[in-house]
Amino acid sequence: MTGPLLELTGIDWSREGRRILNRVSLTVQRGEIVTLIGPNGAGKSTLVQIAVGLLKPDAGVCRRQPGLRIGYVPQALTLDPSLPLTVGGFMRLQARKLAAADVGQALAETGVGDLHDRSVHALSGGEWQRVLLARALLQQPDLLVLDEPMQGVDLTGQEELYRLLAEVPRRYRCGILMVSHDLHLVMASTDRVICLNGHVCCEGHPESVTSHPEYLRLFGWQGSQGLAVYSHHHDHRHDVHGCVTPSSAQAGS
Amino acid sequence: MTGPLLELTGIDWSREGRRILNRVSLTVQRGEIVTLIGPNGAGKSTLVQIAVGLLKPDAGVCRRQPGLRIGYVPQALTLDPSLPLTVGGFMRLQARKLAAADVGQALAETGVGDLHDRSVHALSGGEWQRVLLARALLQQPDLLVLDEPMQGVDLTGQEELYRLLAEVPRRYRCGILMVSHDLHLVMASTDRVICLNGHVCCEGHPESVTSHPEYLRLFGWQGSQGLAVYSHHHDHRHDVHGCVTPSSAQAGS
Amino acid sequence: MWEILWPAWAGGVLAALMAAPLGCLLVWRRLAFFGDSLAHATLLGAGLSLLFHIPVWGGILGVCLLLALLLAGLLDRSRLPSDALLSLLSATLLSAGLIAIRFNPGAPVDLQAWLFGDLLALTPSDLPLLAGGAVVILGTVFALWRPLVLSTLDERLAAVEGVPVLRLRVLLLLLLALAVSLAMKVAGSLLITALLVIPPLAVRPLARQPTAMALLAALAGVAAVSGGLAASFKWDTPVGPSIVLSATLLFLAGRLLPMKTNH
Amino acid sequence: MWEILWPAWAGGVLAALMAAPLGCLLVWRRLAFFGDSLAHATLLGAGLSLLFHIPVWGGILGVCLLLALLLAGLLDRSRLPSDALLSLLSATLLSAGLIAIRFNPGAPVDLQAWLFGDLLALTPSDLPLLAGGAVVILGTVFALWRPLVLSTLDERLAAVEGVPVLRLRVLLLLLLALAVSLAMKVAGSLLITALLVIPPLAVRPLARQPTAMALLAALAGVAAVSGGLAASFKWDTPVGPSIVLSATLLFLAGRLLPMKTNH
Amino acid sequence: NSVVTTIKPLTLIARAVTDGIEQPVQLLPDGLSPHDYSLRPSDRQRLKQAELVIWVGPAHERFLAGLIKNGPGTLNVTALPGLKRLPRRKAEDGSPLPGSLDTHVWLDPDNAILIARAIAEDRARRQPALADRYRANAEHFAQTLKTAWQPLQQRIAALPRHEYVAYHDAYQYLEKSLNLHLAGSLSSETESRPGARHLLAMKKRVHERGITCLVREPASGAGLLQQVAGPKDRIAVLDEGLRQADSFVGGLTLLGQAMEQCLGR
Ligand SMILES: Nc1ncnc2c1ncn2[C@@H]1O[C@H](COP(=O)(O)OP(=O)(O)OP(=O)(O)O)[C@@H](O)[C@H]1O
Ligand SMILES: Nc1ncnc2c1ncn2[C@@H]1O[C@H](COP(=O)(O)OP(=O)(O)OP(=O)(O)O)[C@@H](O)[C@H]1O
Ligand SMILES: [Mg+2]
Ligand SMILES: [Mg+2]
Ligand SMILES: [Zn+2]
Repeated sequence: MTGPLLELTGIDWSREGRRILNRVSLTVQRGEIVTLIGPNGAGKSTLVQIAVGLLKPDAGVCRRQPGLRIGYVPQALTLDPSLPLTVGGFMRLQARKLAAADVGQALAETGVGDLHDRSVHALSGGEWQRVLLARALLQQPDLLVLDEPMQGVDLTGQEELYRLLAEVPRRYRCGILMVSHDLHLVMASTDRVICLNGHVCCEGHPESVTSHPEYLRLFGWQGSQGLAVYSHHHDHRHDVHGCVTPSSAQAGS
Repeated sequence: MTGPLLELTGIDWSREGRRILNRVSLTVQRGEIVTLIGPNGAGKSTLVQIAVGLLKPDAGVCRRQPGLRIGYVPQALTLDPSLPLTVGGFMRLQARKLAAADVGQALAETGVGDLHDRSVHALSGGEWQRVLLARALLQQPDLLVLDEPMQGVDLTGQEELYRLLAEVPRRYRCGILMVSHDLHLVMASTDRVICLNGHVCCEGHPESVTSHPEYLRLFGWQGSQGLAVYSHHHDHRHDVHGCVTPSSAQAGS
Repeated sequence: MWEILWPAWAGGVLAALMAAPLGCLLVWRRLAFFGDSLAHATLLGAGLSLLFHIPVWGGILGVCLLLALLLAGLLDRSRLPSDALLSLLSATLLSAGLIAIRFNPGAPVDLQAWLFGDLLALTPSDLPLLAGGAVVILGTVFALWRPLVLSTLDERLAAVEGVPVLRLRVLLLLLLALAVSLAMKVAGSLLITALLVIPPLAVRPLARQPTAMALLAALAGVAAVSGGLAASFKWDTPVGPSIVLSATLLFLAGRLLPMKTNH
Repeated sequence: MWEILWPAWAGGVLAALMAAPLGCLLVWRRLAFFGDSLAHATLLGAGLSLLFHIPVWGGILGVCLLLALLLAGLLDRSRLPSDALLSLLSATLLSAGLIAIRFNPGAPVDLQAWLFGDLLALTPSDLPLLAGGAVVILGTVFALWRPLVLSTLDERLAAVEGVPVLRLRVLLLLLLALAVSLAMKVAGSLLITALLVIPPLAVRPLARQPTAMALLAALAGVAAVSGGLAASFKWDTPVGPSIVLSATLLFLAGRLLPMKTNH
Repeated sequence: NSVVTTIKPLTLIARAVTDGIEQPVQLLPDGLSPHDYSLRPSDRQRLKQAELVIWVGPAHERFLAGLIKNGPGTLNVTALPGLKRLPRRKAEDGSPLPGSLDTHVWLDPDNAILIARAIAEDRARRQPALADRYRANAEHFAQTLKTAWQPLQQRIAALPRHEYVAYHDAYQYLEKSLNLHLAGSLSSETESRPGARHLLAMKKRVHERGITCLVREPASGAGLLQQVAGPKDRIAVLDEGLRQADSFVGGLTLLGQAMEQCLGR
């Protein structure tokens, strides 16, 4: 229980003559959320795959706590359609024996409680991503490793799911290593941010800032001078699956 | 040249007893960008697949202008690793004969100009998405159909690419039908927004709003009361691939 | 009459039961031609057994296990398609067998016997061996069903979650080699390949879960064996091919029934 | 010596050239056992030709085309794995053939197509037919290479971009059926299958482009034919198996050379 | 290396004819079917250089059909004038299949002698100096075969029962020469396997007619014959390809003796 769950030290990884990771070090403690950010091709997914043991580093040490149970959501996962599988079946496809109630609750928490009996091959992109996340949570792992877990999830869902993730380390006494591009949503729930770009270029506790001016400064980093924003005067509310509850009958905009 | 590029009227589509699309109608004109938004499982990808002819509607009419050339970026595309392919080769894998300069330019425009000779199987998620977009643009189609084209693209990239997309209809005299969850970025570049949730629940021209208060109202739609924002006091700038230009040597946060 | 038919039926049923869960895993992993390749490799086994003066079945079992291990290794290393690797191994082992036989002439090797082995030749005394094999194979598959399915679904995901994917892959291929060489003797490679592949394909549209697919495949396999034997008796057609065709009819029936619900 | 060797070499080279681009498409589409299945189907062709009083080669060609069309249809409809569907068709057609000759016992048919036709039995007069076939096949493949590769990459993407994927799939399978039945006569079913599958696998690690892979596969195929013939002369081993083994050696060499650069 | 044969029985006959002069070379290794066969360069060379290629004919060795043209230098055994040729028979009722040919012609001693003489004549024409020795060898072969065969024929004629059942119907030349009667076969030569109904019918027939002799080839049929046989019936293994034999006469008489023992007291 003492010591970090995961400790990467001085990781190097090269392919085809290009150094993709350059002396990257990283630790994840129990109870904390560490988020990897960085531009496309920065080596985030590579680093994550080294962390979970799918790739071997060229140099450096990857130490996982002995007996560490990992829950993993890869950046992409395609299934062969010849294998029939329902969402519920997929959730149960793991070492631990599960109560039906747990499965239902995990699905409900990621907003896909009504998909239990649907085939995994017929899910929409966002639904599948939510199911993957639910399954990883259900395993009650010591370490959750999430590679862009919110890809294709709608905005409402992203916000709900980030809020859920923020509770997870305390609830299950686990650590989370996450990759994400959703800076504005990530920062609220993250304990430590590591900005990767081949090497670790900056790392630290995000300041807790709640009001919008700070948020704009983040956008300012991306040079979003010409950014125009759409105002959606919404006249109804959606829940994730389905019913629209119009407050005024006509379509507004 | 007259008439809409694409006209869907009263489209119904059901599977396993559930009605997934319910009398959806939609038109895309030359020169305009139509964006489909809506929660996960709303039927956006299904509608898009009907629009490009990959699925047959149960009822309703799908009319495409005769001889319409379509450039398509599906929501997910996995390649079999037994087929060797470089990015450049993938770009050229289309009906039209292409000049090398065009290929290079299209890649540069989506920020992946240096990937021309890399294998498509070794790309990162965001790099692959940018390549897909570049290829669709390179085809100079009459109609661009993009299903969540920015999935996994970093924030800087998203903004640049949305700005690029905004120019495309005028540049190539084409129409764009796009699915996206990035409301805040989409709205700036979109001519018409269709909010789908099984049926079309609202549709209209987005108001052009440039300043942040409007943006917050959009977030308000998602009930983002507790949303905290992280301030990233950045001490350096990144370009998409690589070099960090530090303005002060130390990692800031 | 019944004294000839019942051992054949019992043997066929045992083979079908053994084949059902293994066949599902085979189809999901795109190794449908594994049985076919094993049949090709038997020639080398027969040749080697002559060279080393061991019983023929020993040589054949040895080469079958060799094929399983080679395939497990190749699948791990190269990311080449499994069917192409299987085809490569199959051609290579058969060629090696043919060359071995040329340096080693004298023994009549009947490739056709392996291809068309005969269910009707089964006697009650053959059944215990088959039944024992079925119990071992089904028991192992049952005990490891979840990790087997998970690592079939995605080997990388399974590996991260602590499933010993490489060992499972080797085990699965060894079980398959055992099942096929056991069944090949009584049923012939054509029939056992068909029993492995066709029932899972036939029931795929009806199944929503892996376990359901394996159970339905077992049912379909038993139905195909029964139907084929009946047809063979009614129209006096060869037993093996009749069973294969009755399995194919089941496949076609499964295609025609549920018209719209894919997945 | 040379007058024996050169027609065999020329025939082998023609088969290898014809096989290279088709073989790449085959491997990419996971249809590696197509040649094998076709060989199984020839029995039915022979049986049917007797029934309908047409020449044997007509029946065989007919069944080969039938297999191609059935496979094209099944691949379109069901989303079942291609290798499993191939295995189903192969077992079914072989069984149908076995039953057909049961009702037709006068037929002087071979139960199994030849594994190795005989390259050494080739005479210069056989070459024009082979060469003609090679020209037709290579010409068609060359003309349609890009759409063929694109629809191999992803049929849905290709379809949206206006590529007639279904027609291309049928065409590819028909070309394959033509090439295999042409080459099967001179080279045997095992050799042509090996020439289709092994060279592409061998050169995969060296290739970065589809076209390069096809060209390298052609080179590897020619090298395998030449090496196999040379080995056959040196050690007096059977020609067909020697070519297969020399192709496998190329595959192993390709595995050992580039250790780290996957993809 | 001037005489090349394809399969063992022809090699044995040719060996008798060329005894003391030359050594015939056999192309197909024992035990390999023409399907699994692939020519070696030395085979090809031998075929090319051979003064005489002796083969059963295109019905049996189709792989040679394209390679050797009928004409001087080849001896197509099944095309020899005067040879006893029998059509294949249906497995169900033993009726002949029109237009077909059972290629196991060497199992008839008269045919074997005819083949030996044809080989001798062909060799004599090419090697006039040795013509007498070839002819003498052939006559000696004919004589020893007849001497070995006649007592066998008589012994078998004296047996009470002459009915046998075969797995493959491959022994009809032997059967005719020994005056036996085939009560039925499980499958004809080109069929792979019998149907269930036929198998049961055969079992019934064996039981009803009290047949005690069942015959099969070395490689196949053991299990199915066992099903048909009664507990006390004999199953004889008769290698129609004479693969273990050292001489033709020895090999053929061995087959005859095996048949005699099988038919039993
Ligand atoms: N096997 C490989 N061979 C060669 N290059 C590779 C290989 N795997 C990854 N790369 C390259 O390494 C870089 C890092 O890839 P990685 O997938 O880790 O990026 P990432 O940070 O996850 O990006 P994204 O945000 O787009 O997901 C990319 O430029 C990619 O092209
Ligand atoms: N073949 C099918 N059979 C049954 N249900 C299906 C099928 N295809 C899609 N669905 C269901 O239809 C609904 C709409 O799917 P679709 O992929 O169009 O959603 P989407 O709007 O694109 O969602 P996302 O934002 O997550 O991509 C989903 O609930 C999905 O599960
Ligand atoms: Mg990544
Ligand atoms: Mg979608
Ligand atoms: Zn930074």
